Amino acid sequence: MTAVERTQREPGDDVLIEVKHLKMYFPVTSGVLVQRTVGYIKAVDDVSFVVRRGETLGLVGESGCGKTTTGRCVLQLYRPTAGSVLFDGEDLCSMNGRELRGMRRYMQVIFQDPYSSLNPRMTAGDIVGEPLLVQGLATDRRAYRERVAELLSLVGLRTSMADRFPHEFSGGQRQRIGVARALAVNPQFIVCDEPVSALDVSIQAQIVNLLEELQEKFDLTYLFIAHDLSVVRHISDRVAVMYLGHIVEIAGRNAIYATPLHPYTKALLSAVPIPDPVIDTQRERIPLAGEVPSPLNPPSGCVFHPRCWMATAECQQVIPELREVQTGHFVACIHAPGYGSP
Amino acid sequence: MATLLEVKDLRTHFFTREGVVKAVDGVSYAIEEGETLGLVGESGCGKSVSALSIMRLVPDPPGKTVGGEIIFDGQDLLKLPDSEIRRVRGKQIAMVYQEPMTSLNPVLTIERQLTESLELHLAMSKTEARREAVRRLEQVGIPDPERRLKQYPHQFSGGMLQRVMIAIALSCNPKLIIADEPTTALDVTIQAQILDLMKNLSREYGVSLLIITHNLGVVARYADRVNIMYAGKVIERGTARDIYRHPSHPYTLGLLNSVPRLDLPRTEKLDPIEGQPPDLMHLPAGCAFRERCRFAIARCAQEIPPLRPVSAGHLSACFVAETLLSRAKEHAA
Amino acid sequence: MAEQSGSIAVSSGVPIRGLMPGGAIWKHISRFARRKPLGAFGAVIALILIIVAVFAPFIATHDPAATNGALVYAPPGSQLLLGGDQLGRDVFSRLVYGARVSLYAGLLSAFIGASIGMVVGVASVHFGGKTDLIVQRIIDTMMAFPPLILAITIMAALGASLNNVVIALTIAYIPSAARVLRSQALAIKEMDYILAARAIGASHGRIIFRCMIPNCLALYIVLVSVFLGTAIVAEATLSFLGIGVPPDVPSWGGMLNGAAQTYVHLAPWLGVFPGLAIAIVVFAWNLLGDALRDVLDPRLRGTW
Amino acid sequence: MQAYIAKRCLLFIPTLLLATLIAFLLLRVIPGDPALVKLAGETGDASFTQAELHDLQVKLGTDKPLYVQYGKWMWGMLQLDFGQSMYFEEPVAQDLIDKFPITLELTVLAMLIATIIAVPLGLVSAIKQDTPADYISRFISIAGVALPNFWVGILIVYFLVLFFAWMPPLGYANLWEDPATNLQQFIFPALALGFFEMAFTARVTRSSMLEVYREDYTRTARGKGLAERVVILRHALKNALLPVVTISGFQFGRLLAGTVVIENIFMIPGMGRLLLDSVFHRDYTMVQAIVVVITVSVLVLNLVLDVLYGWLNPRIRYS
Repeated sequence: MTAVERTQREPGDDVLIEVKHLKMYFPVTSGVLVQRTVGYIKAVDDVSFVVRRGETLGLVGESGCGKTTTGRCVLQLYRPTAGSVLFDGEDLCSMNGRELRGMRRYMQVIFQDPYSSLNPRMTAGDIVGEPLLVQGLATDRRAYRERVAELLSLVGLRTSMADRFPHEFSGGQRQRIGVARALAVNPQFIVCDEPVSALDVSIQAQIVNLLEELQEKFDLTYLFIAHDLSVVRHISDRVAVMYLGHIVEIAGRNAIYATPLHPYTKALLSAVPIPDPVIDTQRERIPLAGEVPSPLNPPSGCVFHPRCWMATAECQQVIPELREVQTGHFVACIHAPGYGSP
Repeated sequence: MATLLEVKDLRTHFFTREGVVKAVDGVSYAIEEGETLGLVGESGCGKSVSALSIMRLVPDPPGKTVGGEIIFDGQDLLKLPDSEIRRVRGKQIAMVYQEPMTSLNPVLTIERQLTESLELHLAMSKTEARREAVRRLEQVGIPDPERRLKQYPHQFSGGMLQRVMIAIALSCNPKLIIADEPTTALDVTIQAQILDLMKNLSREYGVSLLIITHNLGVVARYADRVNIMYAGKVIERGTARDIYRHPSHPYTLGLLNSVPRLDLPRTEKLDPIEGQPPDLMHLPAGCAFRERCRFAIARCAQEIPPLRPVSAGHLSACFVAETLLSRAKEHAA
Repeated sequence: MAEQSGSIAVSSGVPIRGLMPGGAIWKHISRFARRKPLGAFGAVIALILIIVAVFAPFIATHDPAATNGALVYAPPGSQLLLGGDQLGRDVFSRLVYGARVSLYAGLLSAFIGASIGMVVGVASVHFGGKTDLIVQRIIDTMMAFPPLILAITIMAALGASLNNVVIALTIAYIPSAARVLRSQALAIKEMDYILAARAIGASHGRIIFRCMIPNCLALYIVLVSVFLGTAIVAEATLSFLGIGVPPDVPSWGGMLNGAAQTYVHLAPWLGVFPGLAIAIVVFAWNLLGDALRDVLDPRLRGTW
Repeated sequence: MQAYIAKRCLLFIPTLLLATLIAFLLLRVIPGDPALVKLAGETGDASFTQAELHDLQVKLGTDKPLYVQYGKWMWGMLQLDFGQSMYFEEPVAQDLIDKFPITLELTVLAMLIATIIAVPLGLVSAIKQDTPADYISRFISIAGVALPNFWVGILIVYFLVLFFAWMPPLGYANLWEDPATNLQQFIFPALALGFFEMAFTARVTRSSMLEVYREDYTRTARGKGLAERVVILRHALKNALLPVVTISGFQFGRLLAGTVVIENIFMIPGMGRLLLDSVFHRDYTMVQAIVVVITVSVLVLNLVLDVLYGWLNPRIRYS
C-alpha cells in the first residue's frame, strides 16, 4: 500500500468509491491491413482517490486533462486499462457485463451536453422512465406512470411535460430531464460530468441548486467534474485537480482554494476572472506560458514541468507521487512545502 | 476622448418561416477612441448580431438590418455602398471570432490568410506582406513564425489559432477590433493569455476594443465601460465599476448574484434567476424581463421601460432603477 | 453556450423534426405541403402513380396484350388515345399496366435494399472492431461496381423476369444503403444518449432498437424515396436493354426497346410517351425525396 | 502525404482481389453451372446427355471446385489471359483490347462535358441563390436527374434524324487517325451519356457551395473586406469542390455502365455493346472479364482521386 491509499482512506471512514491506480490508455493504431498499436494516449495515468458517502468530490482541470475519462472509467462506461474501482468494497473492474448492469441501480451519470444526451426520438416521460423498465423497478403500468410523474416534479418540471420531445424543451429544462433520468433508479452515487457548463449563466445556478437539494434529500454522493473553479468550490466538499492524466492535488475545499500548494492549481485559480473590476485588478496573477502537451507524448518526470515556473532539473526526471503534506491535503510536487525528499 | 463609433437605435431582425425574430431591437451604444467596451448577455440576447450588423456581415436572408444608424468616422455604415463598406472591413474595423478552429480557412496557409488583407488594404507587395506577416505573428507571441506561416490551421492549437486571428485583425492597424466571444472556446489559462494579449496590444496601438461575452468576469477585468443586453435590448450601461458595484437593473443584479465567486466566502445556496429566457419571436408586452423579475410592478407589464440615466454615465432600463441603485450603494457601504 | 430554444436543435446533429408519432399526422402533412409545395406536388404525382398501378384494369381502355393488325403504328388520337405499337397494341393501356411493373420493381427493391442496408450498417457499427472493418472493406469494394453493371451481371445469371429485376436491383442498392446508414449509425454511436442508455444498464438489443434504429429512420425513409426514383429508371433501363422484364409484359422501358433505330420514321410517338411517363414519375419522386430530405434530415443535402 | 499515398496503394491490392472475387462469385454462385445453362439453351428445355454435359464441363473447367476455378482465372488474368469466350470460343482479351479504348473515350468525353457544364452551373446557382438564374439551373438539374439516359439518347437520335436526316455512322473512326469524324461520332452519344451526371454534379456543386457559404471562414474572409469574387475564388471554391472530387469516382463508374445503353442506341462498337451481346449469348467468361475491367477502372480512378483529394486537402497532406 502506498501512502496515498493509507492516508486518503482513514479507518472508520465511510468510503463509497475507492479508485486505485486507475489507468486508461487509448491505443493509437496504424497500418493498412493489420492494425498495430503504435502508441497510447494516456488519458488517465495512475489516478487514485476516494469518495466518501454523502460528500461531493470536485474534479477540475482543463480540456483534455482526463477528468471526463476518469468519470466514465469509474462508472465502467469505459473499461479501464489497469487499476481498480471499488464500489462499497466491490471491485467494478472485475465484474462482467451482466453484473455491471445490476450495479447501474446504484450509480448514475449526468452529462454535459443537454442536446446529445437525450434521445431525440423518445419523450421526456420515456427517457425518465426507461431506467425503471431496464432495471425492473416498475411493478405495473400505474406505478410506472406515478414514478415518472414524481421524478419530473422532483426536478421542477410539470408532469404534463412527459409527452413532449426533447427538442421542445430549453437547455436548462433538458438538463433537468437528464437529472431525473439519473435519479430514477434511486442511486447512491452520481457522476456529474460538467452538468452546467453548456448552460447559460442564469440557468447554471438553478441546476446547481437542484443538485444540492437532491443530494440532501436522498443522501447522494457526487463526483462533480467541471472546469469552472467557482462552481466547483461552491458545490464540493473536497476538490481534486487534474493535469494531463494525473491528479496533482487533492484537498478539502477551503484548503485548496485558500492555500493551493501545487503550482498548477495556483495558476489555474489566478486565471479565473472575478466579476468585480476593483478586486480583480488587485489580485496576484500567475500567467502560464505555453499550452498543454499532447497526452500521446507526455513530458518526462512531472508532466507539468515544461510550463512550471518552479521547475528544476529534478522535475524532469522524477514523477512526483501524491503525498499528504497537511492533514487531508495531498499534492504531487516536489517543491511543495512539507513534501519532503522525492 | 472622441467618439469612434456610434450605434443608434439599431434593429436587426431575422425573417424565418415561423415568424420574425427581433434579435436586435433598438440598440444604441457608442465606443470612444482607445476605449474597451464590453457587451454582455446570454446566448440569444442579440449581442453577436449587433456586432455583425456593424460589419454588415449578418447573413441575408434571413437577417436584415431594418432600422437605425451606425456612424463611424462621420458616415453611416449602413448606407455605404458595398465597395465602400469593404474598405472599412478589415482596414478600419476588424473582427476576432468565437471559434478560431472554424473561422480560418482549412485549405489555405496561415501566410495566405494573413497577407491577403495586407495586400488588399495596404497595397503591399508579396515580399513586404510576408515580412509584415512574420512581424505580426511574433507580436502575438507565436514562436518560430517563419515556419508557422507555411502551415495550415489544423496544425495549430485553439489558443494559437486565436493568436493568428488577432494578428490578422491587427494587421492593417484598424481603429476598432470587435472580439465576439474571443475566449469562450478556450481553456481558462489560455483565455487569460489571449485577453491579456488583446488588451496590451490595444493599449499599445490605441485601438478601441468591443468585447462581446457572456462571462461577466472577462469584461470586469478588461472593459472600461459595459453594456448589458437582454432580449435584443441594452438594459444597463455604465463604467465597469458602476455595473459591478452598483447594478441598477434586476437582470444585471441577478446575473451577478447567480454566479459563485472565488473572492467571496462561499454561500450556502446560489441565487439563480428563475425561469427561462424569453422567446424572441413572442416577446411579452412591456419589459421582457418582467416574468423573471423580483421587483416587477404593475407598470412593467404595460410599458417597455426606456434606457435612462440613473447617475452620471450610468443608465438603466428599469422603472425601479433608483431603488436598486440606492440599495446597492447601501450594501456596498 | 449552447442554450437554445425553439424547435431547432443544432448540437445534437440528429434529425428531430418531422416523424412525430400519434394523431398529429394530418397536421404534419398539411404543414409539409405548405412548406414544401414542390414536394407536395411530387407526392400527388406519386399518389397518382400508385392509383394508376392499383386500378390499372379499370383505367386501361384496351387489353394491353391484344394485338390488332389494323392498328399497327396507328397515330395517337385516331382510334387509340396514344396510338398503337408495332403489333397494334394500345400504347395507353400498355403505359397504364407498365406503371404496375415500375412501381412493383421500384418499391420492392428500394424497400428491401434499404432495409438490408440498414441492418448491415447498424449491426456493423454496433459490433465494431474487426467485423466493422471487414464489412467496410466489402462495402467499399462493392461500391466500385456501378449499380447498373451489378444489375446487368445478376440479370445475366438469373435470366429476364420481373422478380429477378427486383433481386438484381435490391443487391445493387445494398452497398450504398449500408454505407450511408453505417455513417449515420457511427454518428449516433458517438451521442451521449447511447452512453446514457449504457449507464442505466440497457441491453444491446435495447440500445439497437430503442436508440440506433429510431434515429436512423428519417434517413432510411429518405433513402427509400430516393432509391425508388432511381429504381424506376433502372428497371426501365434493364427492360429497354431487353434483359429486364420479358418483352410480352408491358413495361415502360420495354416499350422503348429498339425505338431509336426502328420507329423514328414510322411512329416517333412510340419513343416519346413511355419516356415521358418515366421522366414525370421520377421527377416527381425526386421532388418528394428532396423535400423529405430537407424536412427530415437537412444535413444530407447534396450527398447524392 | 507519402505515407497516405503508400497506404492507399497498399489497400488497393486486397480491394482488387476482393473485387475480382465478387465478380467471379456473382456469375458462378447464382446461376449454378454455366455448362448446364449453355446446354439448356435460351428457354432452358433443350435436351442433352450427361456425357455431353461432362465434356462441356471439362472444356470450360467448371468440373473443378470453385476455388480452383477462381485461382486459375486469377492466375490467367495476371498474365493478361482473361480466358476463352464461351460463345466465340476464342480468347476474350483481344476483344477487350479492341473495344475498351472506344468505351473509355466515350466515358471520358461524357465526364468532361458533364463537369465543364455542371460546375459553373452549380456555382452560379449557389452564388445567385433564389434568383431566376438559380431557378433555371435547379430546374435543369432536377429534371436532368429524372431523365433516363436511354430516353435522352433516343430523343437525340430522333432530333438528328428528323431535322438533319442524320444516320448513325457505320464503322468506327479512330480518334488519332481521324479526329474530326471520331468527334462527330462521339459528341452526341457523350452528351446523352453525360446528361445525368451533369445534372447531378451541378446539384452537388450547388449544395456544397451553399454549405461553404455558411462556414465561419467565409464570413472571416468577408470580414477582411475582400471582394466577393476573391471570397468565392480563393476561399470558397477549393473547399466546395472537395465533395465534387469525392463523388467523381462513382460518377465515372456510372458513366462506364451507361455506355451499355448509349452504345446500343448509337451503334458504337465498344465494350458496353459487347457486354450486352455477351449477356444475350450467355458468354459468362466475357461478361466476367468486362465486369472486372470496369471495376478495376473505377478502382484505379478512385485511387487517383484519393491522391488528388489528399493534395487538395491539407488535413490529409500533413498528417
